[in-house]
Amino acid sequence: MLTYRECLKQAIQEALQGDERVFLLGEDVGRYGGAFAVSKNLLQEFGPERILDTPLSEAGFVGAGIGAALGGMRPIVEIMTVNFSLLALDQIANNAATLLHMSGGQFNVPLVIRMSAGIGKQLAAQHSHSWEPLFAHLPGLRILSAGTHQDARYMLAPALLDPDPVIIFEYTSLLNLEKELSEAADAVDISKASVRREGKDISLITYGTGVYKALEAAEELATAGIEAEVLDLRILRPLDDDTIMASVSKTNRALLVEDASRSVSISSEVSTRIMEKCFYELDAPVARLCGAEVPIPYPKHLEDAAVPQPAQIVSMVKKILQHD
Amino acid sequence: MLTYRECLKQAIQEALQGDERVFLLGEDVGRYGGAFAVSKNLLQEFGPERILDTPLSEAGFVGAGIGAALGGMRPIVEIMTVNFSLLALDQIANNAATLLHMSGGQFNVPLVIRMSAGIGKQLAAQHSHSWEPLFAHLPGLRILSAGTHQDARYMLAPALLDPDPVIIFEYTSLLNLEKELSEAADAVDISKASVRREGKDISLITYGTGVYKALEAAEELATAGIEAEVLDLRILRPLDDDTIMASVSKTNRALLVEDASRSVSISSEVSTRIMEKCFYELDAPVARLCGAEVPIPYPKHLEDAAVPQPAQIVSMVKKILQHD
Amino acid sequence: MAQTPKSTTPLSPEQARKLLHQMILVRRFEEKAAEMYTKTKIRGFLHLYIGEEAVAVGVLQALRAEDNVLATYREHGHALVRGIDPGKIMAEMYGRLEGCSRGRGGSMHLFDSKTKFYGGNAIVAGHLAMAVGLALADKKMKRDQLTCCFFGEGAMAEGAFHEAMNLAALWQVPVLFVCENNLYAMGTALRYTHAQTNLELKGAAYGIASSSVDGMDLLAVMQAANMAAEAVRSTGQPHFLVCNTYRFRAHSMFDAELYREKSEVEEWKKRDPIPGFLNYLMQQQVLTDVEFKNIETQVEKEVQDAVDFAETCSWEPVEELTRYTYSERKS
Amino acid sequence: MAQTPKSTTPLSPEQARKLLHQMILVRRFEEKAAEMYTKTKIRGFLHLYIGEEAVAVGVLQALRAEDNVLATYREHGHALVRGIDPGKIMAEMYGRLEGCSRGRGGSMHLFDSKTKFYGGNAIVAGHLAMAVGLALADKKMKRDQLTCCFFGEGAMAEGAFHEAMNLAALWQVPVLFVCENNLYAMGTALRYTHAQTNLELKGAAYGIASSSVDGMDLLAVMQAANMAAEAVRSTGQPHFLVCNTYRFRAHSMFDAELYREKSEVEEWKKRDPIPGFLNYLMQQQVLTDVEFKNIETQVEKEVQDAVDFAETCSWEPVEELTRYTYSERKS
Ligand SMILES: Cc1ncc(C[n+]2csc(CCOP(=O)(O)OP(=O)(O)O)c2C)c(N)n1
Ligand SMILES: Cc1ncc(C[n+]2csc(CCOP(=O)(O)OP(=O)(O)O)c2C)c(N)n1
Ligand SMILES: [Mg+2]
Ligand SMILES: [Mg+2]
Repeated sequence: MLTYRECLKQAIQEALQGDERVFLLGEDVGRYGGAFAVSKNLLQEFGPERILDTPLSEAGFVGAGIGAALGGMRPIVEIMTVNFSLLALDQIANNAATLLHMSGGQFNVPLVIRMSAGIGKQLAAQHSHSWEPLFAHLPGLRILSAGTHQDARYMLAPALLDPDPVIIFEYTSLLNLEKELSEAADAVDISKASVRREGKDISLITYGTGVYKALEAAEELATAGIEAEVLDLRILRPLDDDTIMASVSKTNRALLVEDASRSVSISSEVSTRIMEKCFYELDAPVARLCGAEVPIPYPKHLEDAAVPQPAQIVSMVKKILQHD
Repeated sequence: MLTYRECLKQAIQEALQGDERVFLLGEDVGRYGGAFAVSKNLLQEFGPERILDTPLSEAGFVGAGIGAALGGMRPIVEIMTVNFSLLALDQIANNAATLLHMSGGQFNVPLVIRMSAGIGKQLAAQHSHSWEPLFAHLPGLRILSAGTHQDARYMLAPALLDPDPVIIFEYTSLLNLEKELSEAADAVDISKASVRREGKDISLITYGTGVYKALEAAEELATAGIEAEVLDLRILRPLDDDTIMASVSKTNRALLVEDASRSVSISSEVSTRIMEKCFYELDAPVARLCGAEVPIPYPKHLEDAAVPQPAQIVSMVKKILQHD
Repeated sequence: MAQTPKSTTPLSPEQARKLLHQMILVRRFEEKAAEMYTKTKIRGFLHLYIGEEAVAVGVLQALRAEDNVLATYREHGHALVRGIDPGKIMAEMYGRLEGCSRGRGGSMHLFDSKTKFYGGNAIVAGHLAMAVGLALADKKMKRDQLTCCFFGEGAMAEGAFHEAMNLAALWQVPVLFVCENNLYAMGTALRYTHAQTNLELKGAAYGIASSSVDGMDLLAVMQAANMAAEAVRSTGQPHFLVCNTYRFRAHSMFDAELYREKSEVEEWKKRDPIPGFLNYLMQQQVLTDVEFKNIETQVEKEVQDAVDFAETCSWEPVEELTRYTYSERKS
Repeated sequence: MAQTPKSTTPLSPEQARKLLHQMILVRRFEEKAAEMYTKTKIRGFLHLYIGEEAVAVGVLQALRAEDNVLATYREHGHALVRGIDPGKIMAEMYGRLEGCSRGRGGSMHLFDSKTKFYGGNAIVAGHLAMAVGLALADKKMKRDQLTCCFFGEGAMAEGAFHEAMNLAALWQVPVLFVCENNLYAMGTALRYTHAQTNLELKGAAYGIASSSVDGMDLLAVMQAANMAAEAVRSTGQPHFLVCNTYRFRAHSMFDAELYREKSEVEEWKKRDPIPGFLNYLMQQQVLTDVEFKNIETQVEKEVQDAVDFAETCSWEPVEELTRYTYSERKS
């Protein structure tokens, strides 16, 4: 059994051991041990050249990461949490994402950015963002979401092999959760979505914190004789249409689940693509369960009410199935 | 006949004349006369107290605009172009959009941000962004898009009356375009989308630079006996579902058109809502014509190829209609 | 420029009691908050100000009711000293409807329009530009008041600091920028945050008058703050005040404090601003032992009352989750 | 620290000719570009460097082939002096496939991996942090080379400048920061951009060694740049060099120049760096009139050749629009 935190840490350790061009930089990754203790003791293990504490300068150290990548290094930039990522978004969108195309193919940016995201720790409006949709809109980026321990452990390696900028979303609310890891699939594919549970009645399409919630709901539904397929998108950009359409073509129904607020979300893109590619196979309109369109409040009961819960998934699925 | 530029200018003039709490601040709005000459001579007319040139500090002067709004002023902050807006996005998302809710209703932010957006002047990758989808994802904001001269002229006044932050997208490529203005509808409604052209066969749902393109395509289609309805979303957040669904319920078909790149766009949200609310009235899957998923290149032929053109709208509509 | 600072004129007994009361109230209130956190009555992040009290008390006494105040997520002390009801603050940390932010903000987002307390801001340096804007509005509206903005030394590495300082100086607006230099930004020591560790020097890059003071000495902070505030009021220009202090507790409740020696903390505790001030008052004989005891018992009661109040407060109904995402239009 | 700067040792005739050639090439090339813009061969933004040539020529001569260079959207001169083929630059401005950025960048985005020219960056101050990162990579890989980053005085108001300077100083990386202070950011004069108009002072806020020089005097720039570059190489630390210069032309082709007096421009034109340098060479008799004429005709030919080349170049096929949005995987 490993915690999600431990998975993240092992992935970073492995990366640092395997390639001396790799180094980790970000706020408090070293002496503090990482805001969430993910990089605890890595400074002691690898030294200050490999584990670089930065000042509070998100735009600055992300930009420096881009430069270091151009210079031949393989930086892992940690933005402590997604909540601070907007300060670096210009660097990501106007530099990291555009340099290769704009330079006519001359300058690629092999940069990996990790950030902790999501709701669940009662951190209130400025510290509970789920901004995957913002990043997934930007051409030139590859956006990964580690919704499982497996991906927390094995997504970093292929991300570092990618010649272009990759952003990995990790989830604060999963850090202490323990799971069994199946043995390392060699070279995890970061272009494919993954069916986490097979089912024939409906496709629950989700990512991030939605994955375990959907699996929990699927178990519950099974007791009611409903076989829900759980599809973890994993790669939010570019989306893996084949896997999505294969699942929907099989189940003919889909419920999209995500914590991010509803409008202009990952779910809206997925729903639209299903409409475009599987319209005639749908037995019911594709439905969404998304985050409420509101700054996230501090109290637990309001926080819980702001994002989809397994019970809602269950009742929503039942409603959809009664539909016909 | 008025140019789009002149419409924007008159709106600002009117606002400055009507309420002394209103002032315009941004880069080069004064002495330079506005990067696109929109505020030319306003400094001479209203003086440096009302027309405030700022340094290159997008986060700083947007944050200052938020503060001034909290302090009882009615600032119009001009971000020269949307391309620089990411530098201020943290201020917009974490302060402007959240303060009212986070403070339990105590502090509202009556701020208006204007920015010039879009493609069309061969300004290349870092200066041709259509980022409406990024802003439209954020709760707490009202996002307007001035796709017509009418709205360029009359949207600002109601935006300034709004007690909450409003962002107005203006379009560089329309600045020199001349149109006849119908007399001022008193108090323009900034909660409703608008049908710019009635039609029964299909709904062309668009905004911004898509509006005149869709109208042009509709004329062309009319010659082929196809009556396309052109719906200008106008308000990208919160979307006006009623007007959208009314149109689609009537035409039973929809093509969504926008310059912004395809994934996680305004069109994906609209398509999804149509799926959710009008699924059983659709005679064909909702289709999209969006911007290519690429940093915008400099050459005209590639720039044109990167966004929908009227001819594509026409042929796409014909394809959809043959569909049944 | 600056009038003779108040604090050089000996403290009146009333003044002395008031200040000591504030210092002790902040300390005890936060100790109680920490206790309530371990009892899971309070959740999320909790950033304690313990050890830094002289800064908030010393600076805020230089302000007037009409002035604006902006602080960070480490703002319980500022909120209390500014006069927000302790019960409403505790209720806020409990996440209750009767809290000063309706329970929605919690510890990091205390807001109060009556005392013009603009947060409780949790994006480091995100509130500095807002402070400049508030001061700009005051200037435009010819309101004779200043805006006081607190932030840590770590915040000064953010571009937001640079832009706000330059704008304030260019626009000549009355902002009192107060850096609470507690030597650490989470686990990052000053020397790893700034190449130039003489923070006061940074004001010069913007042509902003600057000063620094021992933030563990209440009287010194009062004097420096009074002079700075007076300068801002008389010139209408910004001032940059650096208060050198120290955080006795962990950064937040999630901090294992791997980045500093216990001994360093112990050294600093010898300079605890509360006993320091207390001894001074005793020596000056402006305070008697009895009066001190009274203050202690009075504070104890206030803190207990705050907790008792919070315990009785209600939860915001779930139906109101999205209320105030936008203003309510009166129709 | 710094060795005797090259330029105090009198210029050799070869050196003199080379420098003059560069100065004139940049001038004539841009005059031609402006002409081609009016002929609509070039579109989008076009930012001319005319008047500022001594800065690029003087600074870049202090660099080595292995050094990294980053510039702004006003970078034709830097690209030419750095050695990118004029034909490829003109072709880029024409938007042709054979351009140095495949025609995709145009005037604002000249890139060239061979000369380690990292743009052509059009987000003001957006490239400073990248420069720090490039230098960090060099340091980590123990490559003995520096990174030279050009930007305007307007860029210094951005938070990005503040963060990049602090990081460079903290990490002790070899970056030569070159501010091209031409007194205006579009239409915003220096005094409206910075409260502290003595730009050199800003280096102190980061503990970065700074110097400033008359950017209209090529020899002075060379000397200052050589000393600065030498300092960066010998110490491995950043240096901040302010070159005071002036833009003779409009900010871009869309600028009506309402913000400055024609007379001010005329005054500055009296200090045109090209005649200034030419006269010096004549006085020193390191250059003959004939040689000067030769350079002029040679440059004229180079510029014409560049245009002729651009005219013959092809358009990127539309099918390749999205090529290189992501790297091409060799399979
Ligand atoms: C923009 C941003 N980056 C990172 C964080 C995470 N964080 C919260 S407090 C803090 C340290 C701030 O240090 P300082 O400004 O010195 O204030 P102190 O906590 O010492 O009072 C950090 C890194 C944040 N809240 N905002
Ligand atoms: C972040 C950002 N804001 C605004 C602009 C628009 N803009 C382009 S150049 C410029 C002025 C820059 O002045 P300076 O840095 O002095 O360089 P100069 O043009 O004088 O060489 C502005 C405001 C931009 N490109 N990027
Ligand atoms: Mg600190
Ligand atoms: Mg300039």
